[in-house]
Amino acid sequence: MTHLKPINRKAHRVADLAASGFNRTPAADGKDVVALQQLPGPPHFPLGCSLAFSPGWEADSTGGTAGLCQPVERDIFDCHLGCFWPAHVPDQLNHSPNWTGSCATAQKDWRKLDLVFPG
Amino acid sequence: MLALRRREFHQFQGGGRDFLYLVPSAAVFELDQPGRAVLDLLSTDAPSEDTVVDRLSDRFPAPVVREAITELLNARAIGYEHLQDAPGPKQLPMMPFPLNTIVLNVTNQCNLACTYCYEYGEDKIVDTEHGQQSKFMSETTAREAVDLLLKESGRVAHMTFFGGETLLNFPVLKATIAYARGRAAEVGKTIDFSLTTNATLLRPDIIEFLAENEIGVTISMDGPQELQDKFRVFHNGSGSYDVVAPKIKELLRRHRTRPIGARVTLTSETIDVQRIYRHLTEEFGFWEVGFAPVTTSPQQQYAIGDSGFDRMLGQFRELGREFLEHAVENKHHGFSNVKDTLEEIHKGVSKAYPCGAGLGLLGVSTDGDVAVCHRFAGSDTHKLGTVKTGIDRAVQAEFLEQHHIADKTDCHTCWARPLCAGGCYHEAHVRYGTTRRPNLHYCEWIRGWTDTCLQIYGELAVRNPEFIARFDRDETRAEAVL
Amino acid sequence: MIARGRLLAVVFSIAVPTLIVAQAPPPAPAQRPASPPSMAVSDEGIPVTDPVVVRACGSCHTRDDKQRMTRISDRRATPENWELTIRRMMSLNNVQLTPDVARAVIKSLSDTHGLAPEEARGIQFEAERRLIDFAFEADKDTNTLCSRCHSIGRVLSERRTKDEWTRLLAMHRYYYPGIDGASGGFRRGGPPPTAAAAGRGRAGGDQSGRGAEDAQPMDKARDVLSRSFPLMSAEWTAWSAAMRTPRLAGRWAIAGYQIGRGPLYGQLTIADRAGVVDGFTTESKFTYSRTGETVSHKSRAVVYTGFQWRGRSADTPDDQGTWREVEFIERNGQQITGRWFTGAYDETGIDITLRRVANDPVVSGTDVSALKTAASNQRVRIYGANFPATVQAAEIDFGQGVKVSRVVSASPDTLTVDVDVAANARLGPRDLAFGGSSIATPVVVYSKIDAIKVVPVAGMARLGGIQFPNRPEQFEARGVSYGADGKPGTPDDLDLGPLTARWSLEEYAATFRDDDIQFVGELAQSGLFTPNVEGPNPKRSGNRNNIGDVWVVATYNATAADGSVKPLKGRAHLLVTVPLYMEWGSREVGR
Amino acid sequence: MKRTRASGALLVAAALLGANLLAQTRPASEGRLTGGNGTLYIGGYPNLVWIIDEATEKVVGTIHTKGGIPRRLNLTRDRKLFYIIDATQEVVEVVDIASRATLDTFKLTEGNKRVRINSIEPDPTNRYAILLTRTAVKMTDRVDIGPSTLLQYDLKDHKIMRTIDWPDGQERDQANLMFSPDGRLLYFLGNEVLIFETETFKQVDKWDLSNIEEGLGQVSVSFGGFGGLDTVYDEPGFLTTTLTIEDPVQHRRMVGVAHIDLNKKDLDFYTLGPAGGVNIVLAPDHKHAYGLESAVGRYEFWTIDLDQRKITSRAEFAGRPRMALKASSNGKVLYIYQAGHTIDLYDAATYKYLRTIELDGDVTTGFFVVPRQASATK
Repeated sequence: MTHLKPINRKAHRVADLAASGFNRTPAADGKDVVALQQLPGPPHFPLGCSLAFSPGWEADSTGGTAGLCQPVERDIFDCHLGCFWPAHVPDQLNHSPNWTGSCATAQKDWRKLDLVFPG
Repeated sequence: MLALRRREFHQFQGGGRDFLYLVPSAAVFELDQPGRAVLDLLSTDAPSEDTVVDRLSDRFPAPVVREAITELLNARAIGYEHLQDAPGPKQLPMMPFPLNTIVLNVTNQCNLACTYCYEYGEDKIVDTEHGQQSKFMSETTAREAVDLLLKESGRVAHMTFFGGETLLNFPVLKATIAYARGRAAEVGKTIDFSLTTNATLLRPDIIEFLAENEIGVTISMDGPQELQDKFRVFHNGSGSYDVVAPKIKELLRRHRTRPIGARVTLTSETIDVQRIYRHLTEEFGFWEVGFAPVTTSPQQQYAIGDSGFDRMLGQFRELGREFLEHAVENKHHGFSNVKDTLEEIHKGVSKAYPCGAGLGLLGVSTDGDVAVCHRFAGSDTHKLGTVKTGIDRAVQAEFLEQHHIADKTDCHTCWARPLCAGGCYHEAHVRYGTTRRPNLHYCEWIRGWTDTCLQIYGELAVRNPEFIARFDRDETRAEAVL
Repeated sequence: MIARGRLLAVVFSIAVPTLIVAQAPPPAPAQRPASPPSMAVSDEGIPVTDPVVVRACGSCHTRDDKQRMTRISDRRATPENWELTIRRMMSLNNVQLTPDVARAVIKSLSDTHGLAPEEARGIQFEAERRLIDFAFEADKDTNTLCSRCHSIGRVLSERRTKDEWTRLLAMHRYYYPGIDGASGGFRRGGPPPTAAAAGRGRAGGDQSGRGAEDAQPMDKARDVLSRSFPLMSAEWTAWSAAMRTPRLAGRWAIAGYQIGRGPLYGQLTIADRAGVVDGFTTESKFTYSRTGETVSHKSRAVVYTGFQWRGRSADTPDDQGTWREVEFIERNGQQITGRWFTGAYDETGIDITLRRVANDPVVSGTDVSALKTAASNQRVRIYGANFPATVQAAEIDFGQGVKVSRVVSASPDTLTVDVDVAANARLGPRDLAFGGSSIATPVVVYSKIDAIKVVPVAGMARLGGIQFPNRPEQFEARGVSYGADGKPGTPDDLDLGPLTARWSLEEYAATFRDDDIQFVGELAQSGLFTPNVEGPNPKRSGNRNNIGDVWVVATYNATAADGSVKPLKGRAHLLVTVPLYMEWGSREVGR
Repeated sequence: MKRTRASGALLVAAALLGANLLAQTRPASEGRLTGGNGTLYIGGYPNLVWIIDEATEKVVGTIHTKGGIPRRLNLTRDRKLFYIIDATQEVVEVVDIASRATLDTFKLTEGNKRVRINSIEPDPTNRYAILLTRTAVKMTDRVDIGPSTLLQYDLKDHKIMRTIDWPDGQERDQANLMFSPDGRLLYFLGNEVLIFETETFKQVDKWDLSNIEEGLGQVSVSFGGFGGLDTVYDEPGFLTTTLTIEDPVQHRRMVGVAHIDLNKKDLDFYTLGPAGGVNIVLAPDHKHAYGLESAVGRYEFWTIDLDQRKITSRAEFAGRPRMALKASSNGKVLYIYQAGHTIDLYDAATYKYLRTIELDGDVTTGFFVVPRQASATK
């Protein structure tokens, strides 16, 4: 449209309709197009799973385990020191300052870590 | 050759350019010289395409004129004489139509006695003083209204508190908001609140509550002291200005979380739009001011006669121009009548009904009767059910069927019908005794005002298109919430 | 296998050394320097009147003239949440309380500062430790922010004033400084999206008058929570007035369901428990209808807030309480629903419904859950209580098209009958009525098994067995009929209840080189998945743990009408993941 | 603290002990590809920083930190000192690398007021330091979290000299700070580089990087990858780092390399390709850059020729989640570290795995590769 310049939104729709030669059945303003693309829903996480993903604790951002630390003992310290997973790993600041007292290298001596009961 | 004839549109100028407002599609196009020339030719007779081409051959080359004609045909601005476009089918809204807003008359009592009040004056629909209506809405009824709203609404719902004087029943209002928030959270919906008040009962703790809970507030007020005190008086006749002025200023100072608007009722003796607007925005600091002519039967002495409408329209045009100058420099201006109409123009709204009453908006009386809107709350003739038993969908469908624009033949020739669609049901009821008649007494005024807004819209499209684009952003944000 | 007992042994070792008689006010801890007096309570705070609580908490939480204590009066919460707070006071704020005093404080605060039944009903799954898919729909951002570390159920079990919500967030940021940054996401790192926007927003000059879009995530969450879950609510005002010790003593009929083992029915008697406020003891016997195995069970319980039953099994006097009971007592005192559960991660559970038994008959349920059309003499056992000695077939009513042809045997708690179902009987769930008592949809009338499905559709198991306990996952195959319209996924589809199927694992190929199936663990033909041990596995590339995600596939051979056998398959996703190194479960509630 | 500290004298003994660690030592055969003759520094549990000789890949010494588990290492420009922040973010320790001795320790926490130091930036003369702090006060029944504040701290007298106001009043949780070589200017690095004089810390200038060129679109410069700004290879006053642009026409996001002269406030840059999950590090010669792309289940090494400005090779390798990349001082070896107690070595040309340096404690800080000649001349 060169002589009639659409200004408001209805004019734009009229112009689009005209441009497409009026053959398109009036889509309910594009809703049918959206419906066709099935937007992938977010992956499912069992309750109690935390959702921060760099990577996650129970599951990675895709809902699986391929993105988790390999093995998790490799990164125990970032969770323990940085309080990255305060509900999953005893944190060094409050609950158990010497949780890893006898475990300098988690991958080797993880057996010395203990289950902690806060409080 | 096939004769060309004009279809329905309204031509206007803005910012030195020509525009077309097409009816009933409500599309706004800017017209260039060739297009304008073709339309001018068709204004008097019905020439064929070739005649038009060679009549304009001195001004424009043939291909340009042909192209202009095809574009005008596509936009339905012009059409072939023998191919009359059939009027659009009478499409009724799909049922059950989601409820968007519910207006609760939390009381039908008022501590003021405004002379022109439609709830108490001779034109009242429901006799609340001696009638068997309960004076205050109970908390249970209010809760049932919340449950009805959340049951029937989409993801976002709005609840407005009205009266009489809303704040006379503040305890129920407060409890209802808390309850509504909890219930909305449970069903995963969002709900927001607003209320209208005459500001006489504003107290610091109420203002604190309104700010804390982000409640939208509209103040009914008529302007400077002598205009306010002319009609908005207490039962003993004394003016309300001195009482409300300090309270409104305190409200505007303290309540920052939602924009606060004033609603001015214009009567035959108070038509001074400029001064009222100046007073309310500069003296008080209202964010927006909306004006509405008084709803009344013709024989009241405060009713605006024909000469009054002309004066009002002139003043509206002046304030409209001031709005335009502000909008061009992206500065805020509080004349809400223009802003609302501009938004509807920009969206290309083509209404089958004048407003949301009985459709997405319902009113609830103090006893829990659901009515078409808050002005009909409590009247049996316009009852659509009760909050307890829910909306009677059959009665609603019948109401919508009878009030559709397709049945208002007087409007079928008016170019402003996409935006007006016959005007307010209550005003038609007060004036003609039935809600089904269009408000023929203010057609000239509506067309004059719509034309003014279209001109403002056109000029803005030329001088500051960014201002108009803002309506798209609000729209997407609104849609995102929906 | 780490026995559950070991966990509790650890508990006592922690609790015992703190055995200082609570009567004497705890000596003002030396190292607490003078600090500004704590701010006043909000004007809508709930007073604390119980002297035990005042004495236990009064040294830090000051009381005003209206008996309201700072922080405590501005909060309502479930018993489990109060326990978490009190345990934090003991572990991090060096408060010394004996276990008995701690339990008394939890009981008292849960009664005077608890949740009303309407508020608690929607989030019972939190206390019942169910693994379900739940999200706080009202605000996605708040849901994401809070469930980064713990379940959103814990947040929805709180009611606080706006200031109190703010102080809760401050507590998080004090104990976990990393929470502002990447690990918690409480605050956005750099300046807001555009510094200019912030400047404009701050000056309030912009059109919308609200610079809310660039508010910090934690502030947005606080606003949502303080508006959705304020301190006071009409429900609590009403309930706190009506609340009283429920009169539960007497006989109850048990109807329960345990995934993998099917329905169970029996009888239970509740008796008042001497010397314990709102205390009860139970004695019960129930039978798994599929196997006939009978279990007797004793438990001790306390009822909080007048409707929250919390019990622990007490089969022998010094029983460690391996089974826990979390139940919701309906207001009419005639029905109690909830979950009994055990296991290191509370994974093994029975969904329990108790109905009060007077002297007329009470129907609890049936052993089969599906009746086929055009089939006669289908054996059905009906369980309940007070069944009369002689029963006429006509007295048992399954609705139209289903006729009890013969009463095989009748005993006070079981009726065995044969049922004929007409060819044209309407498909769908049917109620069962007998002797003035009825039960909703115990059975479903179906024409044929169209498919099978596996529940839970998203299972989770945790490695364990060496240093940390493991979390097995029990799966179950259930029949599905597509109902009258014969089309899957329509509202008239019917769940035909459990059926025995062959079980197998399949690799869920999240990446091209997935090898999870060799390491995650074994799936028994009972549908019980037992995960592998935890720790780095040298035999796996990169020393990885035995984690992985796999399909759990059930195959069932359905015999079609013409006798031909058609294998039906259904599958579910199973995430086998790492253990938890912290056990936050409740240990004091219900003792 | 957790364990009694050994006095300084014992440090040397501990260093010797550390020498015979379980490093996979192989006779230094001449054919073996090594990373060059620089020195590697990395901090770990329970309270030490390992010093590894790049040629022999053996730990040649350890620095025992007094302040507790090291969490952030901050190498001074002259490569002589480490400013170490401990795991509780409350204790700062200044360590002389050559003598491996602790020169100074300080903290601002007192009584129930904890002051958490998120980052520290010493001025070139080590007279004072800028601290990014946040206070957390524990009161009787509640806690109070203070705003994020910038402090100028006198390192000699251990006292706070002043609080620096945030530019345009906008409180930030992180701040990338850098002093000019002469210490007279302090740069606030970000899409808008704000320049402050260091007498009264008033803003004297601003350089808006976000639209440095018409048609280029929105630019965002990334300062500081893992373990803070890797300024080891840049001459003072200069910065080589990566940037991402979103062009206004096609709205595509592209990653590029920028060489910034803060003094003259000029930046020259070139784009490499579409922006994505690629973590790019520069080789010491500034002629090459190496990339590490990690997606779930797919890990790739990239080699980028900066002169021709194109990716010369890209190949998948058997990686793992949570990896960080550093190039060796001679650019021939790629170090993969972070999370765990290992530093894996890969051949930069063929991406083939070579070997692993094993440490006797898990890594808790960033990783510094310091070439020999740079540290020798100072």
